[in-house]
Amino acid sequence: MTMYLPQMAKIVKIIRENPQIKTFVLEFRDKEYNKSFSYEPGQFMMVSVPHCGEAPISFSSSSTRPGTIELSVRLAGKLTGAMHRLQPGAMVGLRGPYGIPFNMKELADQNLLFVAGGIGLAPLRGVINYCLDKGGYGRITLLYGSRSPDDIAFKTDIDLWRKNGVDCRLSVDTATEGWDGQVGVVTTLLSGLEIERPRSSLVCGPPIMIRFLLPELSRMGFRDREIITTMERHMKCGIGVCGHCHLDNRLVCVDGPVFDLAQLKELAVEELGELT
Amino acid sequence: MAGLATTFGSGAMTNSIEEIGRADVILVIGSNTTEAHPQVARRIFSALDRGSRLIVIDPRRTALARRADIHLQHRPGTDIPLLNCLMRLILDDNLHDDVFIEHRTENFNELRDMLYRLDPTEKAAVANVPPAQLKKAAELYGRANKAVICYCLGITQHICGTDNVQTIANLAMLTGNVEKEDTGVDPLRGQNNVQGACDMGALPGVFPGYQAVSNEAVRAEFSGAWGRDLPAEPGLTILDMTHGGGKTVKGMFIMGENPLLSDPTLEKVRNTLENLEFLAVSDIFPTETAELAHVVFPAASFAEKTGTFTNSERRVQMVRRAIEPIGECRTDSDIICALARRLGYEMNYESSAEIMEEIALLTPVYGGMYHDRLESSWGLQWPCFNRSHPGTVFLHKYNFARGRGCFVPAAHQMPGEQPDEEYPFLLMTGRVYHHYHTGAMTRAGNILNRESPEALLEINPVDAESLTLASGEMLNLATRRGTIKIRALISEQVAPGMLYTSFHFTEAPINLLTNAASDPKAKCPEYKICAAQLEKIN
Amino acid sequence: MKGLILKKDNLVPLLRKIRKGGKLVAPVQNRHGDTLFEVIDDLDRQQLDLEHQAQSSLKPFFFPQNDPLATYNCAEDYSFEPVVSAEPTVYFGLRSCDLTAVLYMDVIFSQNGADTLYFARRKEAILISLGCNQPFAHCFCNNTGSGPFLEYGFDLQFTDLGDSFYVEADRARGEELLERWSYFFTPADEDDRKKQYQAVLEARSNFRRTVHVDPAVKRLAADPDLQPVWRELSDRCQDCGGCAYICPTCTCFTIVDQPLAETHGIRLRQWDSCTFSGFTRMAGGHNPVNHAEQAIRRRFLHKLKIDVEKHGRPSCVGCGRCVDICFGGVDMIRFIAMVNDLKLPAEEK
Amino acid sequence: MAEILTTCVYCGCGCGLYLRVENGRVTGSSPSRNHPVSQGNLCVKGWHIHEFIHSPRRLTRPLIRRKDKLVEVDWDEALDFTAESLARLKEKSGPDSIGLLSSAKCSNEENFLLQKFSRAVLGTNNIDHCARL
Repeated sequence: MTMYLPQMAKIVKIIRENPQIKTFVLEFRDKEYNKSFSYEPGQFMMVSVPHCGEAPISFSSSSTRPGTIELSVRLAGKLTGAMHRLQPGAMVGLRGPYGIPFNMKELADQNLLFVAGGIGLAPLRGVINYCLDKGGYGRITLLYGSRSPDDIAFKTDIDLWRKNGVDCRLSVDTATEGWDGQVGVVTTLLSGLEIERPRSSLVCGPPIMIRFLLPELSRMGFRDREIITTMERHMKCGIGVCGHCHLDNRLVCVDGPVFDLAQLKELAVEELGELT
Repeated sequence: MAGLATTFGSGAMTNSIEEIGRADVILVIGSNTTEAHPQVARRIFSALDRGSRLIVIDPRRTALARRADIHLQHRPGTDIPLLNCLMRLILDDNLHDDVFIEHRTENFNELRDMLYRLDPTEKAAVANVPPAQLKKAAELYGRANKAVICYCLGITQHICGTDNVQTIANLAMLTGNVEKEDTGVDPLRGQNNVQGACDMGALPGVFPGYQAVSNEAVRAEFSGAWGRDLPAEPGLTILDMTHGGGKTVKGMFIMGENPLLSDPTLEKVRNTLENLEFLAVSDIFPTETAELAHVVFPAASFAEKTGTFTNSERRVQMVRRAIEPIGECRTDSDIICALARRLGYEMNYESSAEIMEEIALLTPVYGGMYHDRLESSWGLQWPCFNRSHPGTVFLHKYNFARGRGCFVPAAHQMPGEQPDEEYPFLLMTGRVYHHYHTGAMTRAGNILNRESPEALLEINPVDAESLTLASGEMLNLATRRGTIKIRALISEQVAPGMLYTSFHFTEAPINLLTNAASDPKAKCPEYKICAAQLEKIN
Repeated sequence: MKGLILKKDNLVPLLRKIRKGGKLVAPVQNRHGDTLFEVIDDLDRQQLDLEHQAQSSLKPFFFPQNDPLATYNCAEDYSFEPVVSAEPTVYFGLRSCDLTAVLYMDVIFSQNGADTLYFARRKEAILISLGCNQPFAHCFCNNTGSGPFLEYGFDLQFTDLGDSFYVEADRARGEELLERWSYFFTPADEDDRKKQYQAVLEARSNFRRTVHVDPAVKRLAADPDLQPVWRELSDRCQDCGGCAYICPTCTCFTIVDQPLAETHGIRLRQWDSCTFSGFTRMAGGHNPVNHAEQAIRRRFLHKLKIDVEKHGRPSCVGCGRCVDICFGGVDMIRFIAMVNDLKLPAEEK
Repeated sequence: MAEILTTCVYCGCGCGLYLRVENGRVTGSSPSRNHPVSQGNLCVKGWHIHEFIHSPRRLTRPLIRRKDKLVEVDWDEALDFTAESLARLKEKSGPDSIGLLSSAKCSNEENFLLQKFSRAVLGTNNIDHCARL
């Protein structure tokens, strides 16, 4: 059991990012464990909520800011619903970190293009903060698509990133009154964009967005190894045994969730269509 | 069941499940066999692998229909004209079994006359079935050496359910496909012990073994055994009681049923149950019905008691106690006996085996059923008249239970309700694979509930397009009786104009909508057809 | 290693001895005629059945259908208490395929850290296998390298020589057992060894089915996209999950919380099947593996392709149980025949 | 651990299946290989039949309605109250003022007893079940 035994963690603070997303700031109950706990951008935790089992949630925080961890959760099913009802002070169970992280060493000195849709910004938020805190990365550009202006999450972060020189460009699928920014899917933000080599793009969002974005990036001249994304699957164990998160002959929990396009092209991934 | 009893003399599956796999031609009508009776479907699949042919008659393109040699996708409620047309084609092609008809049946002339004078409206009713397909089906069934017909609630839950069944029996007798092994007519039972509950006389008009309460000699026998005078008038049926508004009956004792989800026109049921002076419920879960009770007894589940079930093929077999009743649960037998004793009637049994001894004594077809025999075998199929009787694999061997099989011709009847301008869709109800009846048990299971977490309304892509509807969107589904919210599933399983959903989900209680119009003989409500309208929820 | 001989008369007395201090599990034919692995409480009343294949493998003993991982409390505080239960158990009479399956599970459950629950039971287990002189109706272990007799992996392997068993040990626990109860055994002589070799040879010629596993594995390695095969098999599949549940090497599971009351419950590990649509459905309803065809593809490729890549051998052990049980004939033997019947794209030209 | 052979309750097929019992809990189910119906396999419902048995939603104590709420009582109270209520109705409005529903999910023995209870003890033929539903 030990490998499946969660560590208990207290919700220190809850930040409402948009109507569907809350960020939970968490602290492990075991002080020593909390101190020694470390993780890398792109990894995830298995989260337990009373009576609801477990679900995988990516870190939206960066390990460069120790003491607490942050998990941003979108309201989707039973567990996330129960989690959204929790108040500060409540306990959740956490085990991890799991998964292959973004290779931050390899990304050093590169110009980085982040493309996110909806909750997809959560894991990338951790990466951006990591880059800013550590330094040693090139120009950072963020393209972020939301359904509507009300759905734009992580607004405070975006303001801070802008102050720190991140080129943040936002689009919404449907505009409401007062929105004078870009309207349309996030791919529309790509037009006219120039990112110089060495460069990589980090993409995170719903399958449909990824499906349309990857060929666009290829068309812009990004090489397969320069297009990095994360895959989502139903998960139960997080350690490559239960079988749920299969992606052709890989398991997202141990072989991913981070994959580059070169890897994905070798796999049959139904939701991405034909990758050529 | 009333249907088969009239024509054959006994209202049960004539075959064993195993025989279905040995037939050359299998005709399935009104049964979603892969989902509702997987073990029967398994026999059909293996028969197909051995070269048998399959005819499916169903308004829906079910998984089984997709595997069939011929699928006749008729309109719901037109089973009789369809089968009549089939029989006419068989007669025309001279594929009927003269010898069998002459020696084993009676009243053939009446059927023949009707078929020769087949009303044009009957033909029109099945106009959407391609004539070539119909002809092919008639030839396939008519020429079969050994043919079986399987049907289920798609046949009986109609206003003309009894006539539907008799028409099926006519078809089987016309071609001599009864009385022999691997041929027959098989009503597949919906619930695990429907057969047994009927056999045991949990019906208003009969004692155990289908012995009429109105028969004086029978009554005298039971009266002698039980030491009380017994009522001679047949009692009220389930809908007489649950739709009676608290006037037909004033108090009820409900054991292991949930009419407040399973019965048609639920508003009437609720009204009745709320108006009862007294309602006692015995169940394993707090059901919708139990919520309204004055007393609720916690009953033991099948894993906590010993007794027998009778399956669809009339096999009486043991259910064995695996664990002690949980909490303070007691078996329904214990509860009934305790109540009887309090009402001044000595009801004491040391075991369920002792109850079965009394059943054997009073029920001729169960005359040889004793727990010790059932323990040392895979059960026994009734009729089993005495201790040395081996049971009966298939019914009517060389001889119908009633002597000669009786042809009872039937004509097309309009369903109780038809689509119109206001309610343009025809709504059918049935089961899904992962759930059972009102879902109280299956929905308590993790995997089953995960696999089928909610009710889905199947709608044809054509209709979905005209409503600009996508799979997964929520709908208001309404009939003249009520409205429920339900999620859409776009599916080619249903024809344009048709809708299909299941009745397992308390969140989408479909029986708020269904029509209580029922068959006058069997009193079976017309669950399969009602007129409905749809509205997208934005 | 040199073999030993155990007279058949001495089998029950030996089992009685080695059962002490723990449990004995062996195939028993019950009064209904079914053969199951059961815990032997009464060696005199429970009838060992060494004639028939047990209807299930040993999987449920090491990896039960419902396995409590922990109890949890969420009254005021939220906490988990691990559950571990295992006692010394001797498993007697398992066949080579089932033993191979246990060895395969050892590999699966040691990925990324040894599975505590599985290995708690596994470490307490002694496996005494019985080679198959006469393979059963749908057996093809000779084609999957998992029988009818094994060279290694067992604690003890028995070979039926008529009135006695030829007994070999492969692992230290087997050796210890032989030493501890040495007075039941006599050393095998040259004649016994010949007879044992003869039994192995004869068994190999006794298979009733020939299943060309290797060509199918090669075919799948070259081209795993066999649309007609997936389509036909998914049409036949009736979604019972039985193939995965009965398969001795299928180890997919789900983890769920089973509340016992508002304040506490059990966290369970349950068998799951990759053929179920809910297996891959994510919260919110999106399902990346949308078609029955994809699920069937997954199942067979996992067995005959992915595991070959990962672990060097297919994870089918040729026990034939999936052949017996499938409602629609979606079994390994049919699959392999279908794969081998398909022409390679190159051959079609 | 014990394997108890019993009969599935999830449809009219009537498969023979084993319930696996460990420490008083049913932890699994598996098909009987030789049973004439199940022949070694179950449908998805049969494989998961054990799941509901220990559901926390099960009723475990008798309940009586008091002021619009069902409250837990002991068995004697529930049985006495039921017997008195039935007797009173019979007395006041006659036996046919009472109706009984038996169950296609209960055993033959229980169905037999309930119709006997209805006919011999209460004196009414108002007994039916949901065969048609």
